[in-house]
Amino acid sequence: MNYAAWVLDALLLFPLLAGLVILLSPEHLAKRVALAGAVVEFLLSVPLWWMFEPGTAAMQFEVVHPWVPGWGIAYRVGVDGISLFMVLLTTFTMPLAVLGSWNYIRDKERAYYALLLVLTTGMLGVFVALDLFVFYVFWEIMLIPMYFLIGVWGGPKRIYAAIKFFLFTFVGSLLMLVAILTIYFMVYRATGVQSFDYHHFLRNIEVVRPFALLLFGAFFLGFAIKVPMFPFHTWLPDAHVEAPTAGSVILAGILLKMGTYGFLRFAVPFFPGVALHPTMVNVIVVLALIGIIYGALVAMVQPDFKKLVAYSSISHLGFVMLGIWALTVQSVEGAIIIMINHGISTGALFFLAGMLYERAHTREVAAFGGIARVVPALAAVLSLVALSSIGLPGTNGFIGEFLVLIGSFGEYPWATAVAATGVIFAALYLLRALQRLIYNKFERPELARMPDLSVRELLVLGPLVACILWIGIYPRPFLHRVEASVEALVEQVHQPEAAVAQARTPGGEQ
Amino acid sequence: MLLGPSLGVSAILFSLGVAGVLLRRNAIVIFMCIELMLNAVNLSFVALAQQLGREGQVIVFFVMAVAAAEAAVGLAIMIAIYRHKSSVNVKEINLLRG
Amino acid sequence: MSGTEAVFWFFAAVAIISAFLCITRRSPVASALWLVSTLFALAAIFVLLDAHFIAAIQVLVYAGAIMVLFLFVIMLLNLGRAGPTDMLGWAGRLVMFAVGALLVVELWVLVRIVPAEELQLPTGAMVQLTEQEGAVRVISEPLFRGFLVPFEITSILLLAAIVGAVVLAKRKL
Amino acid sequence: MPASVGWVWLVVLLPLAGFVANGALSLLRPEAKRAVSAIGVGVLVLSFLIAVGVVGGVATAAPHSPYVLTYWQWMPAGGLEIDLAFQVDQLSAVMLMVVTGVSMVIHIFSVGYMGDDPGYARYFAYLNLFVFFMLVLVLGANFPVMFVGWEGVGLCSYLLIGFWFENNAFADAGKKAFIMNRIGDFGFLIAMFMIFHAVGSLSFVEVFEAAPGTFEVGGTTITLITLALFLGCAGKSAQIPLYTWLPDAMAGPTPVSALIHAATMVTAGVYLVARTNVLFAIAPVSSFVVAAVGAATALFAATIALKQWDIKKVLAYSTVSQLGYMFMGVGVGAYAAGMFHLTTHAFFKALLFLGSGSVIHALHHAYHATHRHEDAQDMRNMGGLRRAMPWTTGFMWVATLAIAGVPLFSGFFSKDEILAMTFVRGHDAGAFYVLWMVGVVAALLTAFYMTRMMLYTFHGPNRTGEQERGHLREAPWVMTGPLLVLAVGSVFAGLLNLPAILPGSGWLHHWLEPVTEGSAAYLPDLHLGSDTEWMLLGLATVVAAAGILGAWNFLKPAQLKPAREAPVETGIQRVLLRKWYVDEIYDWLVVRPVMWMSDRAFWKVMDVKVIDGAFVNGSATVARALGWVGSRFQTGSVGVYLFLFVMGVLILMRAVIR
Repeated sequence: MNYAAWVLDALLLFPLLAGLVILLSPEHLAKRVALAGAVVEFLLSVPLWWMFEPGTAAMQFEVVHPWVPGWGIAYRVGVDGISLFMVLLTTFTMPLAVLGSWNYIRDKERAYYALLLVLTTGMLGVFVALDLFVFYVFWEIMLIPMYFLIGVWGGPKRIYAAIKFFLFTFVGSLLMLVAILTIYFMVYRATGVQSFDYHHFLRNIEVVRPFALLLFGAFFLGFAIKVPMFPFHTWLPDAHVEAPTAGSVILAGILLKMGTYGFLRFAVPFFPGVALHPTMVNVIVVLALIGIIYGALVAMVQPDFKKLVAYSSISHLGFVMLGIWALTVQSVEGAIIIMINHGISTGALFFLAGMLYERAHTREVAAFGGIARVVPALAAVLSLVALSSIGLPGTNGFIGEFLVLIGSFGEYPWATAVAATGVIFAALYLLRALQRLIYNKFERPELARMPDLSVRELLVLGPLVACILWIGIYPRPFLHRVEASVEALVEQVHQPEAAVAQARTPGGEQ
Repeated sequence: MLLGPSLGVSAILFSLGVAGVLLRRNAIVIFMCIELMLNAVNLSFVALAQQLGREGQVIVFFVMAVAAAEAAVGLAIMIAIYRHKSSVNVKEINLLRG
Repeated sequence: MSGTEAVFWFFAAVAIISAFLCITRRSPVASALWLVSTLFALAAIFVLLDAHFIAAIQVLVYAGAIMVLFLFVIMLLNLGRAGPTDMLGWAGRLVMFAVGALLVVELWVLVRIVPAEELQLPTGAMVQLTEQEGAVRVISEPLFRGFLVPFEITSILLLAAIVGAVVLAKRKL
Repeated sequence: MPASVGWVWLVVLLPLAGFVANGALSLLRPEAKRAVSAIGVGVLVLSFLIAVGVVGGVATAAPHSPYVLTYWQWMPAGGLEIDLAFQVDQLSAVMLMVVTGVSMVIHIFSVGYMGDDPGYARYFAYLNLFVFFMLVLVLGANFPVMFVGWEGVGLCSYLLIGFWFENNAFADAGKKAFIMNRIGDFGFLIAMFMIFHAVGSLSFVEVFEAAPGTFEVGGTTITLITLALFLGCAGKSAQIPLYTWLPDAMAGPTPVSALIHAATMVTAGVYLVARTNVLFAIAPVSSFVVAAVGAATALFAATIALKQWDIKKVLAYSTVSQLGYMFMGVGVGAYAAGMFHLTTHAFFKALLFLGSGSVIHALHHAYHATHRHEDAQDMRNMGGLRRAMPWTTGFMWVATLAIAGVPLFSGFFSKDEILAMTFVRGHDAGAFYVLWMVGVVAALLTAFYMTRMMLYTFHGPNRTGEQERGHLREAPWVMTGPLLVLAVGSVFAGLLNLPAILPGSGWLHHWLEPVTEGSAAYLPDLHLGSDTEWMLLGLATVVAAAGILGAWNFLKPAQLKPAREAPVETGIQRVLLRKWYVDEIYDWLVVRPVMWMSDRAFWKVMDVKVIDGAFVNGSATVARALGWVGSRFQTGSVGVYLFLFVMGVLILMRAVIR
């Protein structure tokens, strides 16, 4: 059968089936089955890369099955340039997450790996859903496995972290549900068509204009918490620190992207008038800047390596928000590249943090020092990943930040200049950590017998390192596939604005 | 025929059942009062079945079956509780208190 | 007042008085017996309301089986005598009866909202049906056709109740 | 395009291959030192030879516009088109020769210098990587590709300064260098953004073509662009106010100091200004700022160098000072002169560093042999080394005379040209006379402190120690050989661009003309009469002689005590020794407030107390309080529950009946 017609269904269904198989398989085989499942899932998604038609902004691989016809709910999924890489990033991360949990998870393995695969379905669903009801359902589905991953297999304060994570996200998502339903009913009243279809909403979004600010606010809160933007960010460090390695990786690598993806897919296209209103722009750009600088500065003083990386995420996502709000082709493409990068680089950093933890049973930066002599390969990979996170040219980090900044500069020169200082702070906190982890005097004899990277760990880090260099040196395939969708988005969002400007000119005002 | 009076009697019986539940502390008597309420409702069903069709009577049949099940399980619980507490006084059954 | 009505009001009075006594007698055994009386009176009213089969099983299942179960338990647990705290004090009783009275009022208002004339079937339809099909078939026809699934579910429920009762009541399994 | 120019990718790729191979060896078989040397030096030799071919191709073709070799689209996004492309022209040809040539020599020197180090393979891997990035920097055909090299060399500098990372101070120095550089890179980034939004392109050819039509002379935009670029230069080339990392960078192995922190990387800023000469010429204010900062740095660093005891610190401040000269040159519009000084400086400063490296190597071995832990870099522990190390002494003197500006040595011509050009600019703006005077004073100080260094190191009595004295040895040929090559360069590099009054003059000037002609239209004619020229040459000679003879007469190496016994300095000497307390001032003004703010204000108050405490836990507290109120109803008594339940039903029914 035609690949395009079944691939998304298969991607969403297969992990669930694999999860079921894991539950039925013996405990000691669980991780092997999970690995096989995740790899097959990834292989299923790989042809998307080639089958994807780069020249068009239209949804591709679209599949529609009616679900609750009475209310106009349909299972409607599809992929465009914006979501393509989110899907690929998800399927790419999952096998690594399974491998990264190999020795870390010791009890209730079946449940753990089954949840991991259910989570895959949830996350993929969020990225491919084109029906807002289905989107919401997936948004909540992915919350539950994550809650358990943190709450059951996490660190000492896991319950607190899990509840905090859940409540923060849930508050936001409930408001979002209200907003979705409001749009649904208003559009229904105006058009007489009962449908949660994304494009139907988009075509008729004018009818909700009187409530646009409130609705945007609801979406904004839901997504901003997920991003997370200052001041909704405090769940992130706790969740990251307490989550098991794979949990942190997925949280940082994929879950945070749902917030920014939500902005790109829903909040901004639905309410361009509100999103681009000067006051709103000021508020959001300032919050993004605070995120960049504040996240970096707070990261600098963290004694816990995982917490440091968590705060650095806030900084990186600040760049994404800036890029999205600048709404130029370069800045949005850059934002998407940073979303990919952050999944790769921060994911790798969390894997490395987990590997250090497995060796020394602590995440305190101060508990290490000078281990570059003991574990040169780990140190080398850690350095490379840190540099990519710093945004060194030649690695992926640079491409994203450069595009975001150069794209935003035309819109907000001062804000961009402030954001660009983020590159200094990034160097500050990561090099400080790097120095105290792998350089300096070696003073911990108990660490002298630390083993260097094992084959399994190399298998985890190798693909990530390869991606870091690939995107850094030859990002064109990525940009190429994203371009059409981004251009369409930018054009669509600026359209009403241009119309308003046009209407205003004859009056001679402004 | 007799619909209004039947419903009135049903209401009075039901209220007596409620009052009994509130009044008594003996769990078994409370159970009996619940049976009383169920019967009051049955009376409504039967009375309305005259006008609305025989399905009302079928529902009564189900209510009886469920009431029987409930009585069986409920009384079994009573016995279990009595073994623990040597009493079926609801004042002393406060396991729900956290 | 026709003969039927007179009979109805007689049994209604029996039911209400018995119910009142049921909730006010201190001894559980007395309460149980007054409840039986109420159930019999209700069975009689069911007959007056053209529900012959229901009246029959009311006597069989309720007054017979269920109440016997109650009495068994009362005797098994040796609760025949009333305890000192079995019932609320005077103040409590007043409040509770006030609540009951309030409920009666509210229910009565509720009943009056729907005028009886607007209900669909003509008077005596049930009687006709009973004459045509026989008392049992009136019930069994819908029970084993339209309500077959609920019926089966109920049977499972009863099975579960049996098992549950055994499990709960048994000292050790 | 000559065929040889097409091979330029190989010049760049060979060091990268060397890095990959050596990096792999350092992880897998770090003990295979012979293989490492063969690869590390081999790729550089090959690279150098191909570079000679490339430059030869440029020389024969003498193109008027640069050759741009595009390899692939790097960042195509909307209107932004950035290709991965190299640009070969006369300017990059000069840098190509300097970088590959000096790198090759220093790689060879390193074989001897680093021979005993356990991190030998890692060292060569880093060094090869550095050359790769440096070549990307000089060959990049647009700003972003240049930026790749620009940051890449910063990375390698970081890695190599912190090469002996077990020493916490060394690791700190590396970090400091990287962060200072990043502050500069911030300027570079901003400049790129502004250029893109003004011109719509970032490729050198297009930007320089469009610049005269886009920017008005002295306009705000172009001034901001060039100032931002110069911030980048100040970071990379250690100018005021971002110079403090370079002296600390001496923590790295000495060949690294020679290659990265003297000859190549730190001159990247000068190269950038020369590369963007069109832009700077359109912005006279920025150009003046460049020249002024250069002059100020030249003098300021020279004062500090007067009083340093660490031989490498003297050279480091001397480098900062000489970089100041170069910026003075490019700032006054004498781009060729700046590049000329860059080239000559690469030779004599690399020679000085390698020579000092050879001294340090000797002292280190001497102390190692007697197991004493003394500072092998402190000049107070040296003295009289000319007897043990005659070759090194000779070469070092050649370099010293060159940097001091003694006639006929290369430094004389290059420094004099810069000063002369500054002097000429004084005709239209008197402020340049001030800069010129500053430059002359700095030249005097240069001659003085360099002579001081030579005196204390090689002359007078030896202070190393009784037992150690016997262990002092001249370095092996693998180290002295490179010194010889560089010494030859230090003497004869002056021939590249002789003053106008001498025959065969201005060769480099003419060579660079295709690159600098775009800026010529905006600059006054930098020509000076032969009388003035002779006068300036004479003055330079006098200044150099005064500095050298002054030091020779006033300083008494015989009275010096070894570092351990030396008295504590007081007064202005102490201020100079402590480098005007600039590091301390930065620490108090910038580092501590930022750390305090991050730790206390942001994390422990804002995040923990305000957001988590007041809002997050606050809302939880409210919920809990409401829950407590609710829990009062939870008596556990079924009777109460029933009562509440019935009341609820009653209320609901009351609401339903209407």
